[in-house]
Amino acid sequence: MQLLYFAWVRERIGTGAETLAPPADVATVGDLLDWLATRSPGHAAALADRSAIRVAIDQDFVAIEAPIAGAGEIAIFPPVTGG
Amino acid sequence: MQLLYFAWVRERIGTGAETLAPPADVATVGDLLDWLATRSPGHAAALADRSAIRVAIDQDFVAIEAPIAGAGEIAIFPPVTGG
Amino acid sequence: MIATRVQAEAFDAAAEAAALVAGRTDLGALVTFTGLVRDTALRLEHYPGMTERQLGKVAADAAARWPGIIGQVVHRFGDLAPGDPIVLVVTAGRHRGEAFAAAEFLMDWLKTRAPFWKHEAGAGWVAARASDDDAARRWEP
Amino acid sequence: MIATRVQAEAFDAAAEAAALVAGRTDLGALVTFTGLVRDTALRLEHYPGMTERQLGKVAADAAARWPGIIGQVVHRFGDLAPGDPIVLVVTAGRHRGEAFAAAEFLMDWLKTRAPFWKHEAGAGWVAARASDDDAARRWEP
Repeated sequence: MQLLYFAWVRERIGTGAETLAPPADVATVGDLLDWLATRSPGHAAALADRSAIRVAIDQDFVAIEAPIAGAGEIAIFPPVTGG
Repeated sequence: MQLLYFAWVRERIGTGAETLAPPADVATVGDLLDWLATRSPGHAAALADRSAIRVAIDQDFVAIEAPIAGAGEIAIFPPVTGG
Repeated sequence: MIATRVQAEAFDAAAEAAALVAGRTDLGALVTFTGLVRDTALRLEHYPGMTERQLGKVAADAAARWPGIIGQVVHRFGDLAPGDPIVLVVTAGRHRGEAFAAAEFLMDWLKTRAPFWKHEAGAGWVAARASDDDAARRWEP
Repeated sequence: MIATRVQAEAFDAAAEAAALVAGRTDLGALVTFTGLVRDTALRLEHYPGMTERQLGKVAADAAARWPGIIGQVVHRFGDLAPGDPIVLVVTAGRHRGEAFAAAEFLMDWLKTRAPFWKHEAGAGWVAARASDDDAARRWEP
Protein backbone atom coordinates (compact mmCIF):
# COMPACT_ATOMS: atom_id res chain seq x y z
CA MET A 1 0.00 0.00 0.00
CA GLN A 2 1.37 3.38 -1.05
CA LEU A 3 1.22 6.06 1.67
CA LEU A 4 1.65 9.75 0.83
CA TYR A 5 2.24 12.57 3.30
CA PHE A 6 1.95 16.33 2.71
CA ALA A 7 2.82 19.63 4.42
CA TRP A 8 3.71 19.30 8.13
CA VAL A 9 2.61 15.66 8.21
CA ARG A 10 5.33 14.99 5.62
CA GLU A 11 7.87 17.08 7.55
CA ARG A 12 7.22 15.37 10.89
CA ILE A 13 7.28 11.88 9.44
CA GLY A 14 10.41 12.77 7.51
CA THR A 15 9.34 11.47 4.11
CA GLY A 16 6.69 12.21 1.50
CA ALA A 17 5.95 8.60 0.64
CA GLU A 18 6.43 5.09 1.90
CA THR A 19 5.17 1.68 0.87
CA LEU A 20 3.88 -0.36 3.80
CA ALA A 21 1.90 -3.56 4.41
CA PRO A 22 -0.25 -3.05 7.53
CA PRO A 23 -1.27 -6.16 9.51
CA ALA A 24 -4.60 -7.75 8.69
CA ASP A 25 -6.43 -6.25 11.69
CA VAL A 26 -5.87 -2.73 10.37
CA ALA A 27 -9.27 -2.39 8.70
CA THR A 28 -10.20 1.31 8.74
CA VAL A 29 -8.53 4.68 8.26
CA GLY A 30 -8.65 5.11 12.05
CA ASP A 31 -6.92 1.74 12.54
CA LEU A 32 -4.27 2.77 10.02
CA LEU A 33 -3.53 6.05 11.82
CA ASP A 34 -3.24 4.19 15.15
CA TRP A 35 -0.85 1.66 13.65
CA LEU A 36 1.22 4.31 11.82
CA ALA A 37 1.62 6.33 15.03
CA THR A 38 3.52 3.40 16.61
CA ARG A 39 6.11 3.22 13.84
CA SER A 40 8.39 6.13 14.90
CA PRO A 41 8.45 9.26 17.10
CA GLY A 42 7.99 11.28 13.88
CA HIS A 43 4.88 9.32 12.90
CA ALA A 44 3.56 9.74 16.44
CA ALA A 45 4.16 13.51 16.39
CA ALA A 46 2.57 13.89 12.95
CA LEU A 47 -0.58 11.99 13.92
CA ALA A 48 -0.98 13.12 17.55
CA ASP A 49 -3.83 15.59 16.88
CA ARG A 50 -6.39 13.62 14.90
CA SER A 51 -8.63 16.69 14.53
CA ALA A 52 -5.91 18.18 12.30
CA ILE A 53 -5.57 15.13 10.07
CA ARG A 54 -7.34 14.59 6.76
CA VAL A 55 -7.18 11.42 4.69
CA ALA A 56 -7.78 10.64 1.03
CA ILE A 57 -8.01 7.17 -0.50
CA ASP A 58 -7.23 7.06 -4.20
CA GLN A 59 -7.52 10.85 -4.31
CA ASP A 60 -10.93 11.23 -2.69
CA PHE A 61 -11.51 12.45 0.87
CA VAL A 62 -12.66 9.73 3.25
CA ALA A 63 -13.91 9.62 6.84
CA ILE A 64 -12.02 8.06 9.72
CA GLU A 65 -14.38 5.05 9.62
CA ALA A 66 -13.71 4.27 5.96
CA PRO A 67 -12.34 0.79 5.19
CA ILE A 68 -8.89 0.69 3.62
CA ALA A 69 -9.32 -2.66 1.88
CA GLY A 70 -8.47 -2.35 -1.81
CA ALA A 71 -6.89 1.07 -1.44
CA GLY A 72 -4.05 1.75 -3.85
CA GLU A 73 -2.90 5.12 -2.52
CA ILE A 74 -3.67 6.59 0.89
CA ALA A 75 -2.71 10.21 1.52
CA ILE A 76 -2.49 11.81 4.96
CA PHE A 77 -2.26 15.56 5.36
CA PRO A 78 -3.42 18.63 7.34
CA PRO A 79 -6.59 20.58 6.46
CA VAL A 80 -6.09 22.22 3.06
CA THR A 81 -5.19 25.92 2.77
CA GLY A 82 -5.19 26.73 -0.94
CA GLY A 83 -7.01 29.42 -2.87
CA MET B 1 -37.48 76.28 -14.10
CA GLN B 2 -35.46 73.96 -16.32
CA LEU B 3 -37.20 70.69 -17.21
CA LEU B 4 -35.24 67.75 -18.65
CA TYR B 5 -36.72 64.63 -20.25
CA PHE B 6 -34.99 61.32 -21.03
CA ALA B 7 -35.61 58.10 -22.98
CA TRP B 8 -39.24 57.54 -24.03
CA VAL B 9 -40.46 60.48 -21.93
CA ARG B 10 -38.24 62.68 -24.10
CA GLU B 11 -39.46 61.01 -27.29
CA ARG B 12 -43.15 61.33 -26.44
CA ILE B 13 -42.86 64.96 -25.35
CA GLY B 14 -40.77 65.68 -28.41
CA THR B 15 -37.95 67.56 -26.72
CA GLY B 16 -35.19 66.85 -24.23
CA ALA B 17 -35.49 70.15 -22.38
CA GLU B 18 -37.81 73.08 -21.92
CA THR B 19 -37.89 76.09 -19.61
CA LEU B 20 -41.28 76.64 -18.00
CA ALA B 21 -42.80 78.73 -15.22
CA PRO B 22 -45.58 76.68 -13.60
CA PRO B 23 -48.41 78.59 -11.86
CA ALA B 24 -48.07 79.26 -8.13
CA ASP B 25 -50.46 76.44 -7.09
CA VAL B 26 -48.11 73.82 -8.57
CA ALA B 27 -46.36 72.98 -5.30
CA THR B 28 -45.24 69.34 -5.52
CA VAL B 29 -43.76 66.95 -8.08
CA GLY B 30 -47.22 65.40 -8.40
CA ASP B 31 -48.77 68.83 -9.10
CA LEU B 32 -46.07 69.48 -11.71
CA LEU B 33 -46.77 66.19 -13.53
CA ASP B 34 -50.53 66.96 -13.53
CA TRP B 35 -49.92 70.43 -14.94
CA LEU B 36 -47.38 69.24 -17.54
CA ALA B 37 -49.82 66.56 -18.77
CA THR B 38 -52.24 69.32 -19.86
CA ARG B 39 -49.70 71.07 -22.03
CA SER B 40 -49.83 68.84 -25.16
CA PRO B 41 -50.97 65.39 -26.30
CA GLY B 42 -47.27 64.39 -26.22
CA HIS B 43 -46.92 65.49 -22.60
CA ALA B 44 -50.13 63.64 -21.75
CA ALA B 45 -48.91 60.45 -23.42
CA ALA B 46 -45.50 60.64 -21.76
CA LEU B 47 -46.97 61.09 -18.28
CA ALA B 48 -50.06 58.87 -18.53
CA ASP B 49 -48.63 55.97 -16.49
CA ARG B 50 -47.33 57.54 -13.31
CA SER B 51 -45.97 54.18 -12.05
CA ALA B 52 -43.44 54.33 -14.90
CA ILE B 53 -42.29 57.89 -14.14
CA ARG B 54 -39.26 58.81 -12.02
CA VAL B 55 -38.29 62.36 -11.07
CA ALA B 56 -35.04 63.97 -9.96
CA ILE B 57 -34.67 67.50 -8.58
CA ASP B 58 -31.21 68.93 -8.98
CA GLN B 59 -29.92 65.45 -9.84
CA ASP B 60 -31.29 63.58 -6.84
CA PHE B 61 -34.28 61.23 -6.95
CA VAL B 62 -37.39 62.63 -5.25
CA ALA B 63 -40.80 61.25 -4.32
CA ILE B 64 -44.05 62.39 -5.89
CA GLU B 65 -44.88 64.41 -2.74
CA ALA B 66 -41.63 66.41 -2.83
CA PRO B 67 -42.00 70.22 -3.03
CA ILE B 68 -40.59 71.84 -6.15
CA ALA B 69 -39.97 75.27 -4.59
CA GLY B 70 -36.38 76.32 -5.17
CA ALA B 71 -35.68 73.60 -7.74
CA GLY B 72 -33.23 74.62 -10.45
CA GLU B 73 -33.47 71.53 -12.66
CA ILE B 74 -36.22 68.94 -12.66
CA ALA B 75 -35.71 65.78 -14.70
CA ILE B 76 -38.49 63.35 -15.66
CA PHE B 77 -37.70 59.90 -17.03
CA PRO B 78 -38.60 56.19 -16.99
CA PRO B 79 -37.12 53.73 -14.49
CA VAL B 80 -33.41 53.42 -15.18
CA THR B 81 -31.99 50.44 -17.10
CA GLY B 82 -28.22 50.83 -17.03
CA GLY B 83 -25.51 48.46 -15.93
CA MET C 1 -11.61 54.82 -2.03
CA ILE C 2 -13.92 53.70 -4.82
CA ALA C 3 -13.54 55.85 -7.92
CA THR C 4 -16.15 56.19 -10.68
CA ARG C 5 -16.04 57.31 -14.29
CA VAL C 6 -18.53 57.72 -17.15
CA GLN C 7 -17.33 57.56 -20.73
CA ALA C 8 -18.30 56.65 -24.30
CA GLU C 9 -14.99 54.90 -25.01
CA ALA C 10 -14.29 51.23 -24.36
CA PHE C 11 -12.39 50.41 -21.17
CA ASP C 12 -9.54 47.99 -20.55
CA ALA C 13 -10.70 45.89 -17.61
CA ALA C 14 -7.26 44.36 -17.03
CA ALA C 15 -5.54 47.76 -17.02
CA GLU C 16 -8.12 49.17 -14.58
CA ALA C 17 -7.64 46.19 -12.25
CA ALA C 18 -3.84 46.42 -12.49
CA ALA C 19 -3.93 50.15 -11.72
CA LEU C 20 -6.18 49.57 -8.71
CA VAL C 21 -3.84 47.10 -6.98
CA ALA C 22 -0.50 48.51 -8.24
CA GLY C 23 2.18 48.55 -5.54
CA ARG C 24 -0.08 46.87 -2.96
CA THR C 25 0.91 43.62 -1.24
CA ASP C 26 -1.78 43.70 1.45
CA LEU C 27 -4.66 42.65 -0.82
CA GLY C 28 -5.78 39.03 -1.00
CA ALA C 29 -8.79 39.36 -3.30
CA LEU C 30 -9.46 41.10 -6.60
CA VAL C 31 -12.92 40.91 -8.16
CA THR C 32 -13.71 42.21 -11.65
CA PHE C 33 -17.23 42.35 -13.00
CA THR C 34 -17.83 43.26 -16.63
CA GLY C 35 -21.36 43.77 -17.95
CA LEU C 36 -21.68 42.88 -21.63
CA VAL C 37 -24.22 43.75 -24.32
CA ARG C 38 -26.32 40.64 -24.81
CA ASP C 39 -27.74 39.59 -28.20
CA THR C 40 -28.83 43.00 -29.53
CA ALA C 41 -27.01 46.23 -30.36
CA LEU C 42 -28.09 49.12 -28.15
CA ARG C 43 -27.75 52.80 -27.50
CA LEU C 44 -27.28 53.82 -23.91
CA GLU C 45 -28.69 57.25 -23.08
CA HIS C 46 -27.77 58.91 -19.79
CA TYR C 47 -28.27 62.11 -17.81
CA PRO C 48 -24.89 63.86 -17.78
CA GLY C 49 -24.17 65.30 -14.37
CA MET C 50 -26.70 63.21 -12.47
CA THR C 51 -24.96 60.03 -13.66
CA GLU C 52 -21.63 61.09 -12.16
CA ARG C 53 -23.39 62.28 -8.99
CA GLN C 54 -25.34 59.06 -8.47
CA LEU C 55 -22.36 56.80 -9.22
CA GLY C 56 -20.35 58.82 -6.71
CA LYS C 57 -23.04 58.35 -4.07
CA VAL C 58 -23.27 54.60 -4.71
CA ALA C 59 -19.46 54.34 -4.47
CA ALA C 60 -19.36 56.37 -1.25
CA ASP C 61 -22.03 54.15 0.23
CA ALA C 62 -20.07 50.99 -0.70
CA ALA C 63 -16.86 52.48 0.75
CA ALA C 64 -18.67 53.21 4.03
CA ARG C 65 -20.07 49.65 4.21
CA TRP C 66 -16.72 47.99 3.39
CA PRO C 67 -14.00 50.39 4.61
CA GLY C 68 -11.13 48.09 3.61
CA ILE C 69 -12.26 47.85 0.00
CA ILE C 70 -10.82 49.88 -2.86
CA GLY C 71 -12.51 49.99 -6.23
CA GLN C 72 -13.07 51.44 -9.65
CA VAL C 73 -16.37 51.75 -11.51
CA VAL C 74 -16.53 52.65 -15.22
CA HIS C 75 -19.87 53.00 -17.03
CA ARG C 76 -20.17 53.61 -20.75
CA PHE C 77 -22.85 55.39 -22.76
CA GLY C 78 -23.58 55.68 -26.47
CA ASP C 79 -23.75 53.05 -29.20
CA LEU C 80 -22.75 49.50 -28.27
CA ALA C 81 -22.65 46.24 -30.26
CA PRO C 82 -23.46 42.71 -28.99
CA GLY C 83 -20.58 41.47 -26.85
CA ASP C 84 -19.33 44.98 -26.08
CA PRO C 85 -18.54 45.79 -22.44
CA ILE C 86 -20.99 48.29 -20.88
CA VAL C 87 -19.95 48.53 -17.26
CA LEU C 88 -16.92 47.62 -15.20
CA VAL C 89 -16.75 47.17 -11.43
CA VAL C 90 -13.39 46.27 -9.89
CA THR C 91 -13.00 45.77 -6.14
CA ALA C 92 -10.06 44.63 -4.03
CA GLY C 93 -9.52 43.96 -0.35
CA ARG C 94 -7.91 41.64 2.15
CA HIS C 95 -10.56 38.92 1.93
CA ARG C 96 -12.70 37.59 -0.88
CA GLY C 97 -16.01 37.83 0.98
CA GLU C 98 -15.95 41.61 1.24
CA ALA C 99 -14.56 42.08 -2.29
CA PHE C 100 -17.37 39.96 -3.79
CA ALA C 101 -20.02 41.66 -1.63
CA ALA C 102 -18.89 45.18 -2.51
CA ALA C 103 -18.81 44.35 -6.24
CA GLU C 104 -22.33 42.90 -6.13
CA PHE C 105 -23.58 45.84 -4.10
CA LEU C 106 -22.09 48.36 -6.55
CA MET C 107 -23.73 46.58 -9.49
CA ASP C 108 -27.10 46.19 -7.78
CA TRP C 109 -27.24 49.80 -6.69
CA LEU C 110 -26.00 51.38 -9.89
CA LYS C 111 -28.56 49.29 -11.79
CA THR C 112 -31.37 51.01 -9.91
CA ARG C 113 -29.81 54.43 -9.17
CA ALA C 114 -27.65 55.50 -12.10
CA PRO C 115 -29.69 57.34 -14.77
CA PHE C 116 -29.03 55.24 -17.86
CA TRP C 117 -31.61 53.99 -20.35
CA LYS C 118 -31.03 51.22 -22.87
CA HIS C 119 -32.56 51.48 -26.35
CA GLU C 120 -32.31 48.28 -28.38
CA ALA C 121 -31.97 48.47 -32.14
CA GLY C 122 -35.33 47.48 -33.63
CA ALA C 123 -36.93 46.70 -30.26
CA GLY C 124 -37.19 50.06 -28.50
CA TRP C 125 -36.61 51.01 -24.90
CA VAL C 126 -35.69 48.23 -22.49
CA ALA C 127 -38.11 47.91 -19.58
CA ALA C 128 -36.78 47.95 -16.04
CA ARG C 129 -36.55 44.49 -14.49
CA ALA C 130 -38.22 43.63 -11.19
CA SER C 131 -35.29 41.30 -10.46
CA ASP C 132 -32.99 44.34 -10.39
CA ASP C 133 -35.22 46.00 -7.80
CA ASP C 134 -35.18 42.81 -5.76
CA ALA C 135 -31.40 42.56 -5.99
CA ALA C 136 -31.02 46.16 -4.81
CA ARG C 137 -33.43 45.73 -1.92
CA ARG C 138 -31.40 42.96 -0.27
CA TRP C 139 -28.82 45.60 0.76
CA GLU C 140 -31.36 47.75 2.57
CA PRO C 141 -31.39 47.70 6.36
CA MET D 1 -18.44 23.80 -19.17
CA ILE D 2 -16.11 24.93 -16.40
CA ALA D 3 -12.50 24.03 -17.14
CA THR D 4 -9.74 23.74 -14.53
CA ARG D 5 -5.96 23.85 -14.67
CA VAL D 6 -3.07 23.53 -12.19
CA GLN D 7 0.28 25.11 -12.99
CA ALA D 8 3.39 26.68 -11.50
CA GLU D 9 3.48 29.51 -14.06
CA ALA D 10 1.73 32.85 -13.66
CA PHE D 11 -1.57 33.23 -15.51
CA ASP D 12 -2.94 36.11 -17.54
CA ALA D 13 -6.39 36.78 -16.07
CA ALA D 14 -7.44 39.05 -18.93
CA ALA D 15 -6.41 36.51 -21.57
CA GLU D 16 -8.28 33.73 -19.74
CA ALA D 17 -11.41 35.87 -19.52
CA ALA D 18 -11.17 36.90 -23.17
CA ALA D 19 -10.74 33.27 -24.27
CA LEU D 20 -13.76 32.22 -22.21
CA VAL D 21 -16.18 34.66 -23.84
CA ALA D 22 -14.59 34.78 -27.32
CA GLY D 23 -17.17 34.77 -30.10
CA ARG D 24 -20.12 34.80 -27.68
CA THR D 25 -22.76 37.53 -27.79
CA ASP D 26 -25.28 35.85 -25.48
CA LEU D 27 -23.42 36.58 -22.24
CA GLY D 28 -24.35 39.55 -20.08
CA ALA D 29 -22.03 39.03 -17.14
CA LEU D 30 -18.34 38.22 -16.77
CA VAL D 31 -16.87 37.79 -13.27
CA THR D 32 -13.14 37.41 -12.62
CA PHE D 33 -11.77 36.59 -9.19
CA THR D 34 -8.02 36.67 -8.58
CA GLY D 35 -6.58 35.52 -5.27
CA LEU D 36 -3.34 37.31 -4.40
CA VAL D 37 -0.48 36.54 -2.01
CA ARG D 38 -0.93 38.85 0.96
CA ASP D 39 1.99 40.33 2.90
CA THR D 40 4.31 37.32 3.02
CA ALA D 41 6.07 35.19 0.40
CA LEU D 42 4.88 31.61 0.38
CA ARG D 43 5.39 28.20 -1.11
CA LEU D 44 2.28 26.34 -2.16
CA GLU D 45 2.56 22.56 -1.91
CA HIS D 46 -0.08 20.37 -3.54
CA TYR D 47 -0.99 16.76 -4.21
CA PRO D 48 -0.51 16.19 -7.94
CA GLY D 49 -3.33 14.13 -9.34
CA MET D 50 -5.74 14.67 -6.47
CA THR D 51 -5.61 18.43 -7.08
CA GLU D 52 -6.75 18.05 -10.68
CA ARG D 53 -9.37 15.49 -9.63
CA GLN D 54 -10.83 17.65 -6.85
CA LEU D 55 -10.85 20.83 -8.94
CA GLY D 56 -12.65 18.90 -11.67
CA LYS D 57 -15.27 17.69 -9.18
CA VAL D 58 -15.81 21.20 -7.80
CA ALA D 59 -16.17 22.54 -11.35
CA ALA D 60 -18.61 19.80 -12.33
CA ASP D 61 -20.67 20.55 -9.24
CA ALA D 62 -20.77 24.26 -10.11
CA ALA D 63 -21.73 23.49 -13.71
CA ALA D 64 -24.60 21.30 -12.47
CA ARG D 65 -25.87 24.03 -10.10
CA TRP D 66 -25.64 26.81 -12.73
CA PRO D 67 -26.09 25.10 -16.12
CA GLY D 68 -25.88 28.37 -18.07
CA ILE D 69 -22.51 29.30 -16.63
CA ILE D 70 -19.19 28.77 -18.37
CA GLY D 71 -15.92 29.17 -16.52
CA GLN D 72 -12.21 28.67 -16.13
CA VAL D 73 -10.30 27.93 -12.93
CA VAL D 74 -6.50 28.16 -12.73
CA HIS D 75 -4.62 27.35 -9.51
CA ARG D 76 -0.88 27.82 -9.10
CA PHE D 77 1.60 25.97 -6.92
CA GLY D 78 5.24 26.58 -6.02
CA ASP D 79 7.02 29.71 -4.83
CA LEU D 80 5.03 32.95 -4.80
CA ALA D 81 5.90 36.51 -3.77
CA PRO D 82 3.65 39.08 -2.03
CA GLY D 83 1.20 40.47 -4.58
CA ASP D 84 1.53 37.44 -6.90
CA PRO D 85 -1.70 35.88 -8.17
CA ILE D 86 -2.39 32.40 -6.72
CA VAL D 87 -5.78 31.44 -8.09
CA LEU D 88 -8.08 32.59 -10.87
CA VAL D 89 -11.79 31.94 -11.22
CA VAL D 90 -13.57 33.32 -14.27
CA THR D 91 -17.30 32.78 -14.81
CA ALA D 92 -19.68 34.10 -17.44
CA GLY D 93 -23.40 33.77 -18.06
CA ARG D 94 -26.50 35.61 -19.12
CA HIS D 95 -27.10 37.33 -15.77
CA ARG D 96 -24.81 38.69 -13.10
CA GLY D 97 -26.48 36.91 -10.19
CA GLU D 98 -25.56 33.43 -11.38
CA ALA D 99 -22.08 34.49 -12.54
CA PHE D 100 -21.26 35.98 -9.12
CA ALA D 101 -22.77 32.99 -7.27
CA ALA D 102 -20.86 30.42 -9.34
CA ALA D 103 -17.57 32.30 -8.84
CA GLU D 104 -18.07 32.49 -5.07
CA PHE D 105 -19.07 28.84 -4.93
CA LEU D 106 -16.00 27.75 -6.90
CA MET D 107 -13.71 29.73 -4.56
CA ASP D 108 -15.43 28.54 -1.38
CA TRP D 109 -15.35 24.90 -2.41
CA LEU D 110 -11.85 24.81 -3.80
CA LYS D 111 -10.63 26.47 -0.57
CA THR D 112 -11.87 23.49 1.42
CA ARG D 113 -11.54 20.66 -1.13
CA ALA D 114 -8.45 21.22 -3.27
CA PRO D 115 -5.31 19.71 -1.67
CA PHE D 116 -3.03 22.73 -1.40
CA TRP D 117 -1.01 23.80 1.62
CA LYS D 118 0.54 27.23 2.12
CA HIS D 119 3.94 27.54 3.77
CA GLU D 120 4.87 31.11 4.65
CA ALA D 121 8.53 32.14 4.60
CA GLY D 122 9.67 32.46 8.22
CA ALA D 123 6.25 31.66 9.68
CA GLY D 124 5.63 28.04 8.77
CA TRP D 125 2.48 26.27 7.64
CA VAL D 126 -0.67 28.38 7.39
CA ALA D 127 -3.53 27.05 9.55
CA ALA D 128 -6.91 26.39 7.96
CA ARG D 129 -9.44 29.13 8.66
CA ALA D 130 -12.82 28.41 10.23
CA SER D 131 -14.26 31.21 8.07
CA ASP D 132 -13.43 29.16 4.97
CA ASP D 133 -15.36 26.19 6.38
CA ASP D 134 -18.27 28.52 7.14
CA ALA D 135 -18.17 29.96 3.62
CA ALA D 136 -18.20 26.47 2.10
CA ARG D 137 -21.05 25.27 4.30
CA ARG D 138 -23.49 27.91 3.04
CA TRP D 139 -23.72 26.02 -0.29
CA GLU D 140 -24.75 22.74 1.34
CA PRO D 141 -28.40 21.69 1.11
